[in-house]
Amino acid sequence: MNMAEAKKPVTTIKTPVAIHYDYSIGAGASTFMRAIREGRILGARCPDTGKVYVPPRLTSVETASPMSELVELPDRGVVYTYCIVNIKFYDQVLEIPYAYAYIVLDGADSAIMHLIQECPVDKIRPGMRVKAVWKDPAEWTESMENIRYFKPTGEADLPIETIMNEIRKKSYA
Amino acid sequence: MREVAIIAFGQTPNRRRELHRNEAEMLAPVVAEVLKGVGLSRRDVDFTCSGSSDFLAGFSFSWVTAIDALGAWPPIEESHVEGEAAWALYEAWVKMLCHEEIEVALVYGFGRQSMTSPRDVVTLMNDPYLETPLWPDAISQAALQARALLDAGLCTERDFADIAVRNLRHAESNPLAQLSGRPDPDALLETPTIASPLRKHDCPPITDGACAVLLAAGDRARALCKRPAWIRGLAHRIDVQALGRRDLTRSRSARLAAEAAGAIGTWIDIVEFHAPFTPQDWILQRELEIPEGTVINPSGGIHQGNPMMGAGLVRFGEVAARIIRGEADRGVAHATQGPCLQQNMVGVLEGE
Amino acid sequence: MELNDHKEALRGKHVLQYPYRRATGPILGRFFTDIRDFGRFLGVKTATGKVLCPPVEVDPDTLEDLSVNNLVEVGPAGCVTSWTWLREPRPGNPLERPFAWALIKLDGADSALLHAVDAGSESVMRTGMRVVPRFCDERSGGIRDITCFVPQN
Amino acid sequence: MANRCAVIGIGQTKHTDKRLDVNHIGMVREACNRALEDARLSWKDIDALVIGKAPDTIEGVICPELYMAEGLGMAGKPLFRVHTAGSVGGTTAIVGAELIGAGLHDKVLVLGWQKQSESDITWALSPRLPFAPPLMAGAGGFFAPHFREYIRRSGAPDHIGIKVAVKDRRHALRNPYAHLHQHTVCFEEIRNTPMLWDPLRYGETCPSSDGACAMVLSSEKFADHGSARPAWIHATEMRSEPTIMPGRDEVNPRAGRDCAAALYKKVGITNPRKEFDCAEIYVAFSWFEPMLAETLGFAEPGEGWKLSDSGATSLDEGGDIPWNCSGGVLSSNPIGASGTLRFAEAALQVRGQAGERQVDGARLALAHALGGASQFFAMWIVGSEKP
Repeated sequence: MNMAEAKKPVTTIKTPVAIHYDYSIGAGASTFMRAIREGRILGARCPDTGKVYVPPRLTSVETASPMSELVELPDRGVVYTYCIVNIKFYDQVLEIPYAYAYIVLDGADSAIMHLIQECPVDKIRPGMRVKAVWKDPAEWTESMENIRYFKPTGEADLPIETIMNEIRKKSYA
Repeated sequence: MREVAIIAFGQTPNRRRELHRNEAEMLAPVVAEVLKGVGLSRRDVDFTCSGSSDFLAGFSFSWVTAIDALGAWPPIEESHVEGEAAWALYEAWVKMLCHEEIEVALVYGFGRQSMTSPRDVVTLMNDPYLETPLWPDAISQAALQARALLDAGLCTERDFADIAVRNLRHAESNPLAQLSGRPDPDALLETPTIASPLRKHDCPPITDGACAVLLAAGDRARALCKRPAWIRGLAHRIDVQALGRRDLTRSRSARLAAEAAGAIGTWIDIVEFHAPFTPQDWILQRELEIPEGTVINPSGGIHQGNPMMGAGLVRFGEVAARIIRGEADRGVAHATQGPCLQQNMVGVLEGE
Repeated sequence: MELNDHKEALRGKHVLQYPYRRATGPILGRFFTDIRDFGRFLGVKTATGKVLCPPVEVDPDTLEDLSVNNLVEVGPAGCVTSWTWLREPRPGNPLERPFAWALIKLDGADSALLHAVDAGSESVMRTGMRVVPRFCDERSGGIRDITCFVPQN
Repeated sequence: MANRCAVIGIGQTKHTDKRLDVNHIGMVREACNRALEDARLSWKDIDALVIGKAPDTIEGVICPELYMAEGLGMAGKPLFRVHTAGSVGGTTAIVGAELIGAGLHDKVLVLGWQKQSESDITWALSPRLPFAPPLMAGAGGFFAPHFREYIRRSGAPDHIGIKVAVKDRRHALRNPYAHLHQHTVCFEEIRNTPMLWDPLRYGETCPSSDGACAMVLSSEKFADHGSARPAWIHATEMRSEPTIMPGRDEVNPRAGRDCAAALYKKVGITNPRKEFDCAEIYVAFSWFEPMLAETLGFAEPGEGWKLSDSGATSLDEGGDIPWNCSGGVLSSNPIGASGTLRFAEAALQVRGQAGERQVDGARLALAHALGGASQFFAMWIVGSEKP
């Protein structure tokens, strides 16, 4: 009893939770991932606004209309905005500092998010032209990680403000 | 009090597993269908409200993906309840009572339980200190309630089987039902128990699905719908959760909600119970004093399909749809959440 | 090219997992401490004289806060007020062989707690039966310090 | 609103990183007991409870209000749970006000809470899903690109974010309930904190808090006859917009502009900077202050940073439109309660009960809560006089 009395009173308890899922992504995301497996990037066009969404979606975010027209997009685009990460998080595998950006692919209206590398982080800027650097095709799976990162193309910057304004002009009134 | 009615209802077919679409993709055509049915567009909706559970969906903010699928532009007035979507209906109803400018409201719920084991996931609704660490599953908890009924001599396992048989028989006329049929109750009682005295037929199926209901107020409802299902009363109440603190043969909160909604001592054609387990159906009949001759669960209840977090809203939709079609004049809809009928909502719907 | 849902969506294994650590508060803390250190159960005495075990923090009649001063000893034996036989235990359950879930009213308490009863066979189980707790050898504080209950004698 | 509604009681916990002395019920009752005491009511007087909380993954309990129902005095009564992301604490107050506005109840308790210490907030908010690569590293990482775009667009100098952080942390020193009490806080101190998500420094981010905030709302009848001084709710409004709309303006979201416009119209506000005496705005990261100043009409587009820079939003600098006198989300962030705190602090101001953080003679105040990807907005206006 002496041993027991020496113990500290209970003030907290550990209650682990583990819920397992056989998770399935949707039809739009699956279409995108299956194409990525083949090294292709797909978007879908909204019939009401003409905007091209990447990844494709079954319905338009703005109008809820079904979107059935798929569009193949190039693996290059322009940086809209970005963030430089200097902190490691719980399951983070990337070496810091790293930068990720909102990238508007040529012909697309929505931005995808991906890493920017082969460029010092302080040289990244809105309007910068970038292109994808792919893994070896033998390693391709249904994952955006088939693209290792985007890197600068070296082309002249684009006017990002104009590009974004053109996209916004298409928005459903 | 302002008059508010359900004017349209839609749902996906109840399926054991939806293999092609995610929650938002399942929901979008249902919403499109209910709007089209009354000649409205997305923009005619003044308020949107939904119910869902992040732990069932497998990620946080799961309802946000639905907003992205429903055409929320220009920005919409919108809210969300964590849990059963019938409570989203309640929020929308309150909103319409409060704000004259809100004439049309959209309410929806959805869930894909097939991705996980729902009877174990809902264990997370229990006391996280005393109960969840033991991981009691939902069927076992319902079985403790069933045993209390048997011990009290109030009903028999045969009564439970008869409730299951009634639900499956009614489901034969429900084209969206996942389960239906005419099993022999004696044969059902020969099957093994899962958690005694409960057997498979006493439990709801695992279902993927989505549903949507449209509400409209006053003359707007009359203009959009020949025979709106007017909400004459709507109320919800909750009980203490711990099973060891409750008289499990009763559901006090169901009774109190029914009284507050004006559902007791009134004639009705139909009632739809959100009773996941057959003994709960029996308890609700008693608490709501359902008169002889009332058709209970004309849709088959949730034993034909249980799109969790939307299944209670479906009950309101099923009663309303029958009133709108002229098949019923006055009905009661019930929704629940929490173990063993802990929290209950009761609504009285009526046609003119 | 057309976007449709004709193909099955992609699937992957996913787990939501976290070792939540939570504060017990004074009343449950004492409840767990006494189970861990003394194999002793505490209930809480309310304003109307009812003894609730497991203890609660709020008096259900007055709605006022209760304190550790309201704790009284109950049990450790008790009787089953309702039960179910689980043929196939679920992951995380107290026992891996078929067992009964039971609501157990410990001697001196007016409410029941939920736990497992290791009865060996469903035929042993009946409402009103007497049970006693079986504690774990290594107790760390928490409801799982009780392995289960077993039939008395 | 059909019937008038007032805030007649306010209570909150001392927000902190880990409340290890209380469990869920113990923590939220601390706030509720204070609100009831303020309203001179007891638990039994309450007709209904509206409870708000951000994702259930944070505490690992699905709808914890179910198991807490009796501890919250709600056995046999209506208990209602709201979850609209970060804006939830505001939505909760609005739903509570509507229960009264609709004439359903006379005395409603509204409660926002969170116990973030029970898990890892980054995990809980965005657990990794199959097929989704890791990129963002936390909420700060999510919003940092928006701040960068704001800076590019407006030409705001780097020191604005630091200045806002210093201002709110200094305000927090006046608020005994605030989580962060950084007595030495100054420009250099914030500037020297690590640049976690460039352009966002550690010192410019909200803390992770355990805490709760409760309000007693009542109908006109009870507000008039009660002895507590009411804050009258003049108007409420909510707006949501999609997350992933191409060209969505994350810097100046239309949902926010529409929400403010609709809200102001109800009360006849045409110049918010002039007509409000103070505002409690959901500024979880420093750069949200200048951005939201533009969204909510306190400054012209591109000029929000000048408002912050001028000291107009600072109590210490004698600003004409103090924002977040309580210290704001930058000083306390129990997520589910953060919106409720904004709504409650605005009410405290017009009741003249804000203590050292009181704005002299405050009669009309704005409160705002923000959720998701700057896409969910909940707002109310409270005043010392009846609407």
